[in-house]
Amino acid sequence: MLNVSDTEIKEGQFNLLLGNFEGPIDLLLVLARSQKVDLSDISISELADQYINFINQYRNIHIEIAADYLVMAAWLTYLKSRLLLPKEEKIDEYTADELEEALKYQLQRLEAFQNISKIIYSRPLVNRDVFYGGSSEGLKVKYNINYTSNLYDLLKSYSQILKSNEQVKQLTIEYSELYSVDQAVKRLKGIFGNITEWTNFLNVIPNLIKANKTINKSIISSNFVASLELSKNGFIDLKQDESFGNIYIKFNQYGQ
Amino acid sequence: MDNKDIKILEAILFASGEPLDENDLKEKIKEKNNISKLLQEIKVFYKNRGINLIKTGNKWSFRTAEDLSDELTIFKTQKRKLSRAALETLSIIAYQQPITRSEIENIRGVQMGRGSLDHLMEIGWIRPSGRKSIPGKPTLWSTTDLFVEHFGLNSLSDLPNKDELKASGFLDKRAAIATISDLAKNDENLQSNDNLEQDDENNIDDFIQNT
Amino acid sequence: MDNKDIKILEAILFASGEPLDENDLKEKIKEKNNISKLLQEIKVFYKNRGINLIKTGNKWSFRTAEDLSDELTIFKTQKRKLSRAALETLSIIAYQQPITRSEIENIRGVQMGRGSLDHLMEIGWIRPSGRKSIPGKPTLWSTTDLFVEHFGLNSLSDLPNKDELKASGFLDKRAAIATISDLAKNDENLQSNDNLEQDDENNIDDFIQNT
Repeated sequence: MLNVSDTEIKEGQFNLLLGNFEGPIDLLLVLARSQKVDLSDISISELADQYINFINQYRNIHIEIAADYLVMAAWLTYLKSRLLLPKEEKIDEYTADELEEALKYQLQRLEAFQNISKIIYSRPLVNRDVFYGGSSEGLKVKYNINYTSNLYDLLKSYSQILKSNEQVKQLTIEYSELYSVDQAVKRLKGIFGNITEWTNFLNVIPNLIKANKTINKSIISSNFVASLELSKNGFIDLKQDESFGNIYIKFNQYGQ
Repeated sequence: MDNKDIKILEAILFASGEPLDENDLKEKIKEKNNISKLLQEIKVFYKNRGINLIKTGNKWSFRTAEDLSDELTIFKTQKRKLSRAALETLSIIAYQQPITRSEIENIRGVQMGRGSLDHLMEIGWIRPSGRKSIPGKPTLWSTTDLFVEHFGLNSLSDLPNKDELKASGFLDKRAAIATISDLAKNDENLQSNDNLEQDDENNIDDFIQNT
Repeated sequence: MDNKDIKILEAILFASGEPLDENDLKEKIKEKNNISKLLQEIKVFYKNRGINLIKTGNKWSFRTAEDLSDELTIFKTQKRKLSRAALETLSIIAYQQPITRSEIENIRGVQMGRGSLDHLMEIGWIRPSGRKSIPGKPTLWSTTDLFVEHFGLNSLSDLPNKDELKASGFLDKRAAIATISDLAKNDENLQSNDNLEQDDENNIDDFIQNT
């Protein structure tokens, strides 16, 4: 039904394409089928490449990709690297083989249910394929009133009440003490001269006002965004030696 | 019986529920010249059954056998939906029971039409359940077992809470147009909150409805 | 055919136009103990006709024959098609019931599209059926009698390919790639390790508990 061919990708409809999938696993399944082997025999490593290529190409055209697709890409990269490693000691609670197996199971199970849903929907459905009929003419009929309001109606009704009670009557936007990116850019530009050696990013941001975690978070995140912005413009260099490790920052003297 | 034309004629006469012109029936089958012969065959086949094929004028229809009409009364249910006002009242009672009338009015932001509660009580879905110990001792209202049964719940605690309503899509703001018509409905509702019952003008399509 | 009971059953089933409970049918005939046998006889009699007698759950009804679907499109009242998401969700619920929303999401590997569950419930094919006794007590979802009737099933055990799915282990509620979401969660934890603890401001606004 869904056919991801190269031509489709090269032509402009590509940016609508991700909308055709019901999530990352669904996309993976379609890609897996293109390997044209039994799902239990697919090459997960090849599949990982296919998926990551697809996402990368997609990203070139259409920037916003739902987070779950990206998480999957990251996970597949991780799985692939684990699969490439010689079978050594358990690094994690799962072995690479177990993860591969789990992914295959997930794909097969989803495929099974997708097939089932087609089978079910092709059954003779009332008012589509088969019909009730008849006429009570000629027989004595007595009517009893039956209230057909069902649970759906009840919940819908209650939800309406909840919604209308939540409707904001008047919107006041409060003054925010959050630290803005603009502020951070200005501030970082002001202290460039002092950062000639690699310095821990956390040491160049203003003292955290410990009383309010939200404001602290905003200071850290706006400074981080600001440093990305500045490094993109060539003012500073950033580095991180390992995942989740410390971030270091340095003034780039050759920058503008 | 292998005659597809006969099957088609039977099905169409059955599903339509009203007398159909022989010429119209002809259009539906392959051996168009056979139409009279085929209808005659069907008529004979059903002669002694509980359903007979009858010709009146140039029209054909299935109807129940005449000799049964005297002794047979069938009960049909007339389907009716609760009015929006009654449904809102019921849902508030279901979620917030036991609750007084004025508390319900408070939540709905509108005075309760006369007989709203009586009507729900008549159907058997709510019952008075004691009085609130505040001045005036107003009656408290709760739902009944019949309510739980009618709405297909195992128990009251099956009612989804707010987060679950949200997760299941009930609290979604859908298309802007839907929202606008919802608002319009609100207005309508304010104007006619005394109108308890409303006939089957629900929007759920026939696919769902006709069964 | 001289059996009056059969005539009565045929007439009632024909005239009612909707599925009738076997117990209610019993009330109308003389030889009440024969009811199953009689219905079976009628079923056989109509087996190859344009109208068939069908049993779904404990209810009987006349319906047009399945193989005439193409000839009867004039009667078609189903206006909207179900989305693929809704259809997949429905099948998962049908085969795995009772099942929670997050278990469904786990199988589909995606957060529930908005409107899926409420849409299926609006049609009347699924219903909440109790809560799972795990933390959070999430709602369990099951299919309804209307689902069984609409899809022409004798009962839920009649679902196609059920044994096959079971044998393949696909009916186990195994969180296959819980590992993926576990990883994602780990990442979150690592990122927020730098002594910025998250505020435990959970949005639980559980209406039922408040009342």
